[in-house]
Amino acid sequence: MNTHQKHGFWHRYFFSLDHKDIGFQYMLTIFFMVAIGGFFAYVFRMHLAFPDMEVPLFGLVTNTDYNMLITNHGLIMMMWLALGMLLAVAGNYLIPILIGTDDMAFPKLNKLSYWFFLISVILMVTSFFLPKGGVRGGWTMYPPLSVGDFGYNTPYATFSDRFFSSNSFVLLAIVFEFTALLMGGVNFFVTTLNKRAKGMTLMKMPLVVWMINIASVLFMFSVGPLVAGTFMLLLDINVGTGFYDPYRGGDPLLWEHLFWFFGHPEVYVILLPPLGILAEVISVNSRKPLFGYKFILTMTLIAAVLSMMVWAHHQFVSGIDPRAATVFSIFTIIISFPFAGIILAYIATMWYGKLRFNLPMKWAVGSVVLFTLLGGFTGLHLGASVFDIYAHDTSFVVAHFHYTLFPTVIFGSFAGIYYWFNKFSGRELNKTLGNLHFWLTFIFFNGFAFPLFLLGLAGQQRRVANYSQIEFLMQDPLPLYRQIATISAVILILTQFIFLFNFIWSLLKGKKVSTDNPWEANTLEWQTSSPPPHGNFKTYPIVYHGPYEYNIPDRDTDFTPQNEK
Amino acid sequence: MNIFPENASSYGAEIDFIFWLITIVVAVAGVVVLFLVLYPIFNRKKDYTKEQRYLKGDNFKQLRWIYLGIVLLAIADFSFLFKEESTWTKIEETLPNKDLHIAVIGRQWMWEFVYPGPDGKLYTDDDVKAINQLHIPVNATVHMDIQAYDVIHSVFIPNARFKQDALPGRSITRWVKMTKTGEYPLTCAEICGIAHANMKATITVESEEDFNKTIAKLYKE
Amino acid sequence: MKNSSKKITWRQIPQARLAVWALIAGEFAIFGGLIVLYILNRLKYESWGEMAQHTNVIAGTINTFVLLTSSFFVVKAHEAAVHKDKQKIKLWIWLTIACAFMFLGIKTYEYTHEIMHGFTLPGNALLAEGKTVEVMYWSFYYTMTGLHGLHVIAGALALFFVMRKVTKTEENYHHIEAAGLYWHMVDIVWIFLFPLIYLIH
Amino acid sequence: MSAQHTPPPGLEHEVLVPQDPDYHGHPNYLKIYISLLILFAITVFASLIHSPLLVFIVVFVISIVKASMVLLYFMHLKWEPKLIWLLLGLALMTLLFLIIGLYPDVVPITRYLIPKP
Ligand code: HEA
Ligand code: HEA
Ligand code: CUA
Ligand SMILES: [Cu+2]
Repeated sequence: MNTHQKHGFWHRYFFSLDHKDIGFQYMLTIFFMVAIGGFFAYVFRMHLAFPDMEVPLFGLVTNTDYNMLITNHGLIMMMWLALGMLLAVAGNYLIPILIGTDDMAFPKLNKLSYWFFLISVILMVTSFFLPKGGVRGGWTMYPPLSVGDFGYNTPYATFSDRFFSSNSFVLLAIVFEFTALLMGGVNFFVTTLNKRAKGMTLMKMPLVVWMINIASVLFMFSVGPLVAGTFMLLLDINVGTGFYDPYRGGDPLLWEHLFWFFGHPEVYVILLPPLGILAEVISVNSRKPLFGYKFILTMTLIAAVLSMMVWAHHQFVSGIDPRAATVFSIFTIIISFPFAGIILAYIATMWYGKLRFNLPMKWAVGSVVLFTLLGGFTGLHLGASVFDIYAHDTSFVVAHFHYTLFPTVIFGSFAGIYYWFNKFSGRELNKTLGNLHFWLTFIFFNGFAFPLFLLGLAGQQRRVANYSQIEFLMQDPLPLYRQIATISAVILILTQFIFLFNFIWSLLKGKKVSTDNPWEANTLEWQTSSPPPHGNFKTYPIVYHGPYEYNIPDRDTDFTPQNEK
Repeated sequence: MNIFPENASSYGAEIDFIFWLITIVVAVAGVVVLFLVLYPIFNRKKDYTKEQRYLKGDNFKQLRWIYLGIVLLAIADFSFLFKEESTWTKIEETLPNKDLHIAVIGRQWMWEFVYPGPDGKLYTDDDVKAINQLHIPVNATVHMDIQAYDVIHSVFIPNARFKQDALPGRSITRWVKMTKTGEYPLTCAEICGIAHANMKATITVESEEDFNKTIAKLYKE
Repeated sequence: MKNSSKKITWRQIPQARLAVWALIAGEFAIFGGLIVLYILNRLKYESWGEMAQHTNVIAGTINTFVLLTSSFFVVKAHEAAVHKDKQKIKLWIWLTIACAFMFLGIKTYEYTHEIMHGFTLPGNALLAEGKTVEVMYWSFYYTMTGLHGLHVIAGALALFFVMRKVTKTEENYHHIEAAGLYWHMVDIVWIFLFPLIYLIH
Repeated sequence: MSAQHTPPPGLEHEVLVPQDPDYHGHPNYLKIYISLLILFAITVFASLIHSPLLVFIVVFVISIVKASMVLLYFMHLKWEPKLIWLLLGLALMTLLFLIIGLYPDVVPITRYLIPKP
């Protein structure tokens, strides 16, 4: 059975071809990255609230440090945490087992994809230690600045100066990461289409499989032009071409377009997998079929297509044609309709249900509430181009995207981790610690992010190292808001150690699970042993039911495993 | 409520109005959503029959409430969209007749303001330059050619609800009309390097005569 | 057997081919993005036409011919794979790889000539002449053809390894088609690059 | 190798995936090849016209025809399931959006004013 346990550490964590091991490798790597990203957040948050203080564990934060910290925080969180956690970890771990097959279609490609990811992580981390320090131009890397010190003005910089700069390294890291995710995406796509268990029609697949696949395909198409653009930026930096240099026929606006052409679909690439996870969790814990499976799917597809037509809402005031901005504004507002449909369908699933308000469910409900009320709805504020004139590049935007990203990425991942922990470890997480973790995270996340709205409305720009020189931002009560945000953020980050402890401790010493199907769920992963053996199933399941058939009227139990007649 | 900085431009109030309009719309929607989520959570004990629970939402009849929600949201959205777009047209797509034409140029890390000299034309030899100090007459429509030398900057005047990125290689003309005299901050809102945080200027809005005096003084220097 | 237009459903499509199709769609987005950028800039700067006259149209024409022919060879290899004829598979694939080498050889010749004339990637010589905008034409030229050249190399390698595998050990004949698909993709990209870069003055 | 586990029973349907590559039609490849060459020749001669715009249009249209011939016959897209069409269609749609969105900001050059300081 457990063939992998015969192999040593290196085998399991480096050369394994098993999709579950690869998923786990991804997860550990990402935890490592998140620790860096979270630490950076701690440092610059402290600096913002207490500008003159030496930050414990870091020291005095200079302007350069600050720019470097936020840039890498943004990059790590978006590219390595969000994309990685949701496409790579969720996709790798969940897809084969949820569709009832033994492994990915191309296990070797899968391994290769993890290695590329690892290379990208190594490049990213080395970039901090290069002579000139990490990247500092904001995670969006708008060109004339990101071409940086090797810019169009210093043709005499040597090639090695240019190449061994953090700018080149980070761009290369991003290219590697995209390649890794593209390989993963192709793999998911083929696996889902070709390797489903007998009887598992497309409409009987759990929604999360759909969501991850839609996200992968969306990623694949939207990233194409940016890959080309990244090569061009690399050439600008290393060879001295002028693709983005206005004085040589180039145009910095071009990069903004390419970046956001990917960047906006990216946020939906990030959003869809957690929505899938929420669908699983909410349906199981409401003991009800997911309300409107096909409806949700249709809405998702509509949103995916629409998401390619709204990118310039990040550029309303960047000098694009104002008439085009009108069009983008309208599409931006329109894209909220499909999401309204999805969210309302999730909520409808909970109605008339026999709710189990357990840990995964708490994360799921928290995610829906926060994402909708403060994330999605403020998206509408920003989507209104006129208000965006004022709000663009203020803390209002920062608050908006933390309220969309945190509930989806972090809450969604935690919902997933708490839900599937029993499965992949064969042990249980401690519930008390889990509850503590949830409530502290919930409260202090709000404590951190909500003041940013108020600061943003008061006109506080983002990416500013030191507000103390800008008088109008030092009027009461703005410094107080900043301190509240900081203190909450620090507690929020510390709270994560509770989770970390719980996770490691339970993984090694936790209570062994007593049953393979603790949530009484229908989907296939719960119909095999925990943790699943290599190859996932002893005999291949044959699927008879949809994934969400709870409370079928003439049955004794309130759940019906997919592979049960 | 003054969660915004004091408004001092002719169109600032309209932008604030849009904000409140959207906020009210989404607050109403938010209360509805919150109720919808919390009700089943606090009503967990109630026992429904299996038939009641086995709701798959695969036909229009069951989905009708959701469609209704989307339609309501659509109506609300479009109601503010029209207002919003007409304001946008007014602010960004049209240029009212100008009283003064200046250039605002961002460079690492200061703002350069160029006024037309005595000949009243910009981009001639007698232009007047000022660093980090912008003077404009009150109640005058000012056209600004926004430009940058090195990297992207962004002109942000919170009190005027004015923001425009300054791109190297491009000149983008926007207008503003200040309605109150006083001194207002102007900051840079796009990261532009080490001293991005310090890249700020002051706008002094003054009466016509004061303004002319200032320019004359600057020209002499 | 010829022209039997038997359609297959997506459940039947072999994994390798499905993966290559997905890959091709992804590559289309990358190259397509680059080509879109080129076209837009081309529309903006009329003076690029003048630069296009400095390309070696004859070499480009020969190269197009070479690639088209190689596409034909690959498809013949696929036909041989259908008949499980290992000898013929080898023959056609080797011919294709020979074409790849020829293409790369001619490309190298072109590159050296252009670089000798001062049309380099950063284009310092042109910059010195004050032709600031024209430099970008050459930047695009090298980026697009260079990226394409890398794909030619990758495609040739893929064909080589697949051929070895199919003829020596595993008899997964349909892998020939999958690799061939990738090669056709490289050809299609060139079909667009050639006129856009060389022909429009 | 850890990948070596025999597929348990129940996976028979997997055998549906044909090992035999001959499950779609085969056009006459030589014919296609020759017509491609002819189109190619037309392209080269068309480029001698002295009107860049006309050349652009003619050449581009021919390129599309050529590309779709390669796609349809050499790559057997004609016999592929709709799914593949969808995939390629989506890629083209992306590019369409990109070109429409970028056009107003890239092509008109009237907003360029200032020379390098
Ligand atoms: C997961 C990430 C995520 C998600 C899902 C979203 C979702 C949305 N975002 Fe956000 N956004 C970001 C991440 C995300 N965003 C990031 C990272 C940035 C900044 C990047 C940077 O500059 O660094 C950003 C920036 C950003 C901007 C640019 C701001 C600026 O820089 O000036 C805009 C502008 O339009 C915007 C709009 C929207 C909109 C309209 C949505 C919509 O999709 C939201 C739709 C959802 C809803 C509207 C809620 C559901 C609705 C209901 C439940 C209805 C209920 C109905 C009834 C009761 C009737 N976002
Ligand atoms: C997924 C994305 C994500 C997440 C989760 C976060 C999380 C946090 N962010 Fe981040 N942030 C961004 C994406 C994200 N951010 C982006 C894209 C930017 C823009 C950058 C730019 O302007 O260029 C930004 C910018 C940004 C700013 C604005 C800086 C500025 O403009 O001046 C601030 C300021 O307060 C901030 C703070 C925080 C804080 C305190 C957290 C905290 O919530 C962090 C706490 C969370 C964790 C620590 C991780 C969760 C824990 C686990 C998954 C368990 C494992 C943990 C360990 C092993 C430690 N962020
Ligand atoms: Cu200039 Cu920031
Ligand atoms: Cu967006």
